[in-house]
Amino acid sequence: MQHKIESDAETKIEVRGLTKIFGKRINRAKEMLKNGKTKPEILKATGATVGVDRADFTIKTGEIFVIMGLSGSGKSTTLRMLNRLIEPTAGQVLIDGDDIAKMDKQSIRDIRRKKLSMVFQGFALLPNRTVLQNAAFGLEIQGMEKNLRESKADKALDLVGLNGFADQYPDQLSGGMQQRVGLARALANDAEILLMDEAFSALDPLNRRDMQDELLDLQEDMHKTIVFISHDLNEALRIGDHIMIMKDGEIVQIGTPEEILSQPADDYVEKFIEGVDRSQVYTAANVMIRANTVNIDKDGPRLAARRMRDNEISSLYVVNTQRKLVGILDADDVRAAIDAGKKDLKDIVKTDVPTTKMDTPLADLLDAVSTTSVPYAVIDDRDRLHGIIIRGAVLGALAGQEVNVNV
Amino acid sequence: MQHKIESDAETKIEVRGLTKIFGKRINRAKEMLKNGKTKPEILKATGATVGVDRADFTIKTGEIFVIMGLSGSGKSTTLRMLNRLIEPTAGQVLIDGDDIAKMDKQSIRDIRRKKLSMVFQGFALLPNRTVLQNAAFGLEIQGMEKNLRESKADKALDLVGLNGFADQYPDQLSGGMQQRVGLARALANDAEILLMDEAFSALDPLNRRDMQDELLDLQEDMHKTIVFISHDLNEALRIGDHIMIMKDGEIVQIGTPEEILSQPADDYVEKFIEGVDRSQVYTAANVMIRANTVNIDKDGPRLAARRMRDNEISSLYVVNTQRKLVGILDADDVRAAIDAGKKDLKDIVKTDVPTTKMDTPLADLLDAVSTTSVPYAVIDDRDRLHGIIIRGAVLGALAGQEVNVNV
Amino acid sequence: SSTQPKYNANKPLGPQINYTITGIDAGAGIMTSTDKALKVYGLADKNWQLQPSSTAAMTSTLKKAIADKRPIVVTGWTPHWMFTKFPLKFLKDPKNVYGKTEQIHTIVRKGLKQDDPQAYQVLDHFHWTPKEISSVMLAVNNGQDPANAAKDFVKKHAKQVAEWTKGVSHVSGHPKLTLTYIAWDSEIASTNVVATVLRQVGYKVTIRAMEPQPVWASVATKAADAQVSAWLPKTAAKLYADYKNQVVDLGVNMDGARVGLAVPKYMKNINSIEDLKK
Amino acid sequence: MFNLFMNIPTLPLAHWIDSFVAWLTQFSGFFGVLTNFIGSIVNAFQAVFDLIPIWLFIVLIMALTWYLKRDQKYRGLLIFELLGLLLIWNLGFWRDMTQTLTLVLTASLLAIVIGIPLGIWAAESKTVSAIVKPLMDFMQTMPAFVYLIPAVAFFGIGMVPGVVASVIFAMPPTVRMTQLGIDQVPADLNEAAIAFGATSWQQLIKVQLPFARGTIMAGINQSMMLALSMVVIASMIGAMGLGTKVYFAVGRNDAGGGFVAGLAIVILAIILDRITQSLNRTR
Amino acid sequence: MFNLFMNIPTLPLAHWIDSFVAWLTQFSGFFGVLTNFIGSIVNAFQAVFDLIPIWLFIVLIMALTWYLKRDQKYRGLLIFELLGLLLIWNLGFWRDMTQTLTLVLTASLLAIVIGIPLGIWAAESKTVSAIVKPLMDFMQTMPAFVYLIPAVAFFGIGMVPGVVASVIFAMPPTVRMTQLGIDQVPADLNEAAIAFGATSWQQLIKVQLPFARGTIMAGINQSMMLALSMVVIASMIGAMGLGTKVYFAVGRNDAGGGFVAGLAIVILAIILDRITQSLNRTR
Ligand SMILES: Nc1ncnc2c1ncn2[C@@H]1O[C@H](COP(=O)(O)OP(=O)(O)OP(=O)(O)O)[C@@H](O)[C@H]1O
Ligand SMILES: Nc1ncnc2c1ncn2[C@@H]1O[C@H](COP(=O)(O)OP(=O)(O)OP(=O)(O)O)[C@@H](O)[C@H]1O
Ligand SMILES: [Mg+2]
Ligand SMILES: [Mg+2]
Repeated sequence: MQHKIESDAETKIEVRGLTKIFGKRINRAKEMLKNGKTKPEILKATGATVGVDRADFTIKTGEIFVIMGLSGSGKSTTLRMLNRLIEPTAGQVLIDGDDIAKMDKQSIRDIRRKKLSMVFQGFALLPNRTVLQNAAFGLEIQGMEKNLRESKADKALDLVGLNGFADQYPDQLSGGMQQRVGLARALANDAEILLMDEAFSALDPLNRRDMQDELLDLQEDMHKTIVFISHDLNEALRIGDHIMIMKDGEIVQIGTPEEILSQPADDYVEKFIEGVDRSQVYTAANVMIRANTVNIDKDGPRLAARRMRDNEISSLYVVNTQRKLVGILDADDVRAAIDAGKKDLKDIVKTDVPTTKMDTPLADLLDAVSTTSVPYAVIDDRDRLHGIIIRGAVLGALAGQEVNVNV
Repeated sequence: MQHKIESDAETKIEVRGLTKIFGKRINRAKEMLKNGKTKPEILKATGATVGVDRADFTIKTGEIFVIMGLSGSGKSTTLRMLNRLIEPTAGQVLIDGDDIAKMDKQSIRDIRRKKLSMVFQGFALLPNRTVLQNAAFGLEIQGMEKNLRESKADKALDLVGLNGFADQYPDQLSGGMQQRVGLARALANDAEILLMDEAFSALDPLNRRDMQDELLDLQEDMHKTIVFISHDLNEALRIGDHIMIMKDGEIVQIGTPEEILSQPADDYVEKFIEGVDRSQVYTAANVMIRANTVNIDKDGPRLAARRMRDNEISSLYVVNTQRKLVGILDADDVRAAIDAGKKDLKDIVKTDVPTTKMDTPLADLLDAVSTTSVPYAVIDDRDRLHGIIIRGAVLGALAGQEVNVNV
Repeated sequence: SSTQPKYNANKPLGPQINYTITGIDAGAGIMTSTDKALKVYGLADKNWQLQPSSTAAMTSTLKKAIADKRPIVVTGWTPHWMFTKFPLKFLKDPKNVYGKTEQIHTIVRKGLKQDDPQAYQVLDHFHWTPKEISSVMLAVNNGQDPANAAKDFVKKHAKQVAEWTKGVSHVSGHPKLTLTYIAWDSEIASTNVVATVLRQVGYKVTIRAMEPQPVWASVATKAADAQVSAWLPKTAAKLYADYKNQVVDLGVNMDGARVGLAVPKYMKNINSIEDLKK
Repeated sequence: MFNLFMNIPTLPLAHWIDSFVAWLTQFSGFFGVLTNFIGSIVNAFQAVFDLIPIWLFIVLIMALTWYLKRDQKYRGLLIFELLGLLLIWNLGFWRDMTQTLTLVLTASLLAIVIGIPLGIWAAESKTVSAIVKPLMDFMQTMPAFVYLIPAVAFFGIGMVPGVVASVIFAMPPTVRMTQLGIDQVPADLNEAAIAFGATSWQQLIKVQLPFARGTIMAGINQSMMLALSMVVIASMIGAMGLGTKVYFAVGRNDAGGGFVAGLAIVILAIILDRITQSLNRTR
Repeated sequence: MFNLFMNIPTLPLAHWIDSFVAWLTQFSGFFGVLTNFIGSIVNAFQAVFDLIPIWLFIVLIMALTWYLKRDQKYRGLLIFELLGLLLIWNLGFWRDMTQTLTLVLTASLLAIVIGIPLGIWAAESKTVSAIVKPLMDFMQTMPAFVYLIPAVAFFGIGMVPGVVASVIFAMPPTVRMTQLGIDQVPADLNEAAIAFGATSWQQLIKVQLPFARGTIMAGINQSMMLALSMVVIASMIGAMGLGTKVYFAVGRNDAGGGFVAGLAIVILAIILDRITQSLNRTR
């Protein structure tokens, strides 16, 4: 399968034809892959397991790139090839344009220290170190002086809500706490790229949301690039700039959350996103419909009346020449104005229109929309009217009907 | 905190005053607990960690009982005290009325073999056994003959979607696959009670949904009692008959999913359930509003007209004396019928009313509701009308407004 | 070590060898005697000391010293190959601490006379000379298998052997007999010769080499039937004292053994123990 | 206080021990049974080794090696075994080698049969561990020379006391490593066994021993090596074999001869080592 | 083919070895340096032990024990140490005990200093492992008697060759257990180290050695025990100490006396064992 490779100045990680086959008869397996055999067929024939099959993708600086897929589809393997914890069978990984496979020991070590931090699926904490020492591990490896690294590690522990546990040992902690130690260890490192393998899987909803916010902050403030494996669709949609979906070692689709949701590449992806909570993903812009408007600076009551009749509606939005929202017109008022022979709309415009911004998540709108019978007007930062929100469209979007994309 | 203990014939597990304190100065810690000190205070003063603090709850036969809470709040500890993997510091656990703390070795072993199966948070697979041998472990312990147990284990592996991997070793599997081996091991055992500690945490959405369905089937067909720790609210709400929420070792609330959603015990629970996707939890019954009806067997057009006027509505539902839904009346038709002097509603009833069942999840209704402007009628198995669904109420429910409970 | 200089006849010996006599197993009779000698000759007061080691370590040290023509004083005894292989001489012992000569006795277990009278008789008759034993020792030392060397000896000395077996009739049924011996080359020789003769008489003979203590203990506890390697009165004095009530002493099988302090012949000025003090 | 202590006369420990040994002789019946038991194991091994022709022995060893190492590299080891055993044959040490093998196998067998249960027991009970540890120290460091002489009174001379001494000296690593291996089993695996209702026995057999296998095998391997290291001392009370050859050569100050006999022991050691280690690697 | 083989004359291995040993003598300079090096360690230890008054020695040992075991039960061990050391004193073995201690500490020190790096190296490289394993087999099973005698030519008589022999015999457990311990480090911990950019050295120091600590300590402990088990043999080439006492008593056929001297060795062994084991338990 071919995926577009965007190559521009902002590219942080570029992956080309990355392949990993586990087991013994690797050459034979590679041959079979080329001939289009599937992973189970190859496993049966050679005993070799296809971990990742010729993956191509690009991750930009400062984005959160989420990898999803069935268990065993090659997510961890892909991630671990990014820092060469697993030696690829074939293909390239370029970080900032450098092919890490071609690096000597020293360079790859430097890259691992400064550019790449990792959170492990299985935590991988050192059992004979305290929580604090575990969190400071990456810094210690970098040779940072003890006081400094411990104060940094302490801050990282604060970040993940584990202050007070610094002197305990991993086996005295609950699963989720252990996971957060692993998280703190990665965060303390302050690397440019964070590789996170199901880093939040053992967290409760509250901690999870906090950690997600933390990631978003990191991305925004520090411009970190984050590669994140998750099984939680809502999480992926919430934090991901791009989402990559894998199946049996292959990439099935890469796209923005909206693209994935509204244009799933195939049945697999469609099934995959079935249970998703769309209210967390979609914004007002996604569900708004075109508003019928009149220009207060040019149009008069007669035009307004005709437009209402043509569109079989009883109200009309009023904008000015800059398309700024002015208010709303009532059919009765328009009729009265015409009867009174008025030429201007100004007197009859009602300005108490409920408005919302383009990027307000649907979840935040639900309450308002459910209690207000007037449609909400969707405006941008300069108060220009872009559309309106009606209940049917909201429900439709939540039900998975098509929505506006790239608005 | 006091929670109601329901004691009836159906009780499977009863827990009274269950307490666990980790560490050394346990008596001192117990003292402090009694004096109302908090977990962090006790940790600071004694170095002992309060795992679980006097928990009382009851689990009924055949229910799925979900435990949720912050990481470190004592969920795993509670679960592990149910099969005495952890020796309680104080309190009782009664299984089928027998206090397991008082049992001799032989009896507790029998109970563990026949009544209790467990899925571990950290998988706990035996590294030197194949996947099949791991899955057959529980049965082997019971002394089951090799062929039989392996065929059973094979079936369990099928169930979790791991056929084909029977001869691999755990370290050749991905995280999610390992978790499913642990799941298969527990399922193969065919015990009355399943103790599942974050058993689906490493699963992708598709496998996860399959496994949830599997659990629901088990519960329904085999009447298994399932105690399930989860961090996924949607999962908890989807499969849980009761949900228990813990915090710092204490139980904060126990209730049905609807109760938890609509009547959170405190701010903590409220925050906890903030991000939940209500469309998966709520059913038509939860969001329907009272329908204004007329009885086709008794009432005439005039009554219908007055009722419309009184309630400022333009349509009215028609039922018979058994409250069975017959159809809908239009205001215009009613007016016409009155004008025509008809005494009967039969001719003017429109019978093409969209209907839905009481227990249809909101998620399944969204699509229909968003495209049909007529409200849906909610009927039960005997076609009796219970209410109608309007868009505003749906949106309101999704937004977290109060809904009908126990309908 | 090897960095030490060669023997200098013009200087006092003591400083040259650090006032050390190289000994053998700490518990051996010769060691007890040497300890006594150090006192009797007043050497102990002049810082002389006895370094215990083992027979092998001592001979090894000796070999090395001789190869480098360095001075050395060792505890020596004969018959032993060290006296055939190396140019050694005993130091005179005017105060007779070591005794004039040693004799080698035959020791058998109690009850052997009743159980195996023929064997008892052979053992009782067994007697030879240092010259005879040397021929066997030399053969073994030159690489011949001890059993074969013994057979050769028996063949060549038929007359003497006939004396040992005088009046002894052939036994039937291959009764078992166990001889134990100390793995010194003299004892290897004598034990193999005796074993060969006993085999000719019809016994199924097992011989087992071991340390002196188990040799005595085995005969005392009847785990073995006999041994022909009891150096008395000095060398095995302690063992003899310990076990004499549990064994039967058949008397001397060889005369003319000797123990004492020995030095390489090139140490011309050292001829008596008294000379060490110079 | 210390001055006061200095005035206490030397304890007559040596005397007590002599009396104890004397007292022990009344149990000669028991020791006789033990001697016969060990003797029969020794005889069985030796009979088998005497029966098998040399070429067949070599072929069998190589076949066993191939079978155990079939998924690994084995060519080097096979060549080593072939050349090593042929060398032993060529040097005329074959019978001595089989005698030493008999001694070592018997001692190792006993060390394993006694040591593994003891190690398990020690891993499970703190009290047992508190007793077993100093006992092991005792067994390993009380010089064999000391008990070999009295042992003659109980076990006679020859192979049997050699086996007894070897077992005493060689057993501790098996005991210690078994205990260590079981102690190192991760808590969650033990919990899994318990949660599924395993008896202590099942937990041991199905979880702990398989997991600790590597460590236990290292212990057994050490025990075998120590048993081999005892052959010269065993020869001092009449156990036949390569040890006797060494003992003789050393007595003759024949470094080369001693080394050659020692080399035969080392070849045997390497073959035994490799075979036990490959037992370990098949999972 | 086998008949054909039988016609090959016995290889003159013994002769070759004798020539090799003779050839080695030209390096007497090197051996001299080694002898002086080991000798100075021995002298340093012995000087310290000779300097410390007995009561202070006992107090220091007990204080060390208390410090290492402060979070565990230690009373039993303290009492044992007190009584055991007083007994040794009472029996008149104090100086011998410190000499033996010197021998064992020097040998263990060298075994650790050489053995741990070797074990690490073997764990990291298959080639090294393939060489080290048979070498360890060689060192453990080539009878000390064989190389002790030629060793006299290089190291003289006394403590130094005793130390050399002890190191050779005692080192293998440290090497083997170090290798085993490092092999047993879970893959994910190694991966964590690599992922954070650890050098091989850091990975070793910060992850592998700490994790393998228990197993390595078991190896060191075994090495110490084996060094102690060598003291009698060491005394055969003139190393003084309790071994000499045993050797002397055995020579005099004094079972009781031998046992008493042996007991002093055992007491030392138990104290050393406990102290090294408690080094292990503090995390
Ligand atoms: N073996 C132990 N020793 C000491 N403290 C422990 C131990 N096990 C658990 N604890 C403590 O008990 C508390 C509850 O732990 P528990 O494992 O039950 O949490 P949990 O609710 O399962 O959390 P998670 O969701 O992260 O798995 C935590 O504070 C933890 O630190
Ligand atoms: N060390 C290994 N040896 C053999 N096969 C392996 C190994 N590691 C992974 N695999 C195989 O590679 C495939 C991909 O594994 P990977 O761990 O990348 O999956 P994943 O997508 O991360 O799954 P999960 O969501 O369950 O963690 C699986 O089929 C797995 O069996
Ligand atoms: Mg994974
Ligand atoms: Mg938990």
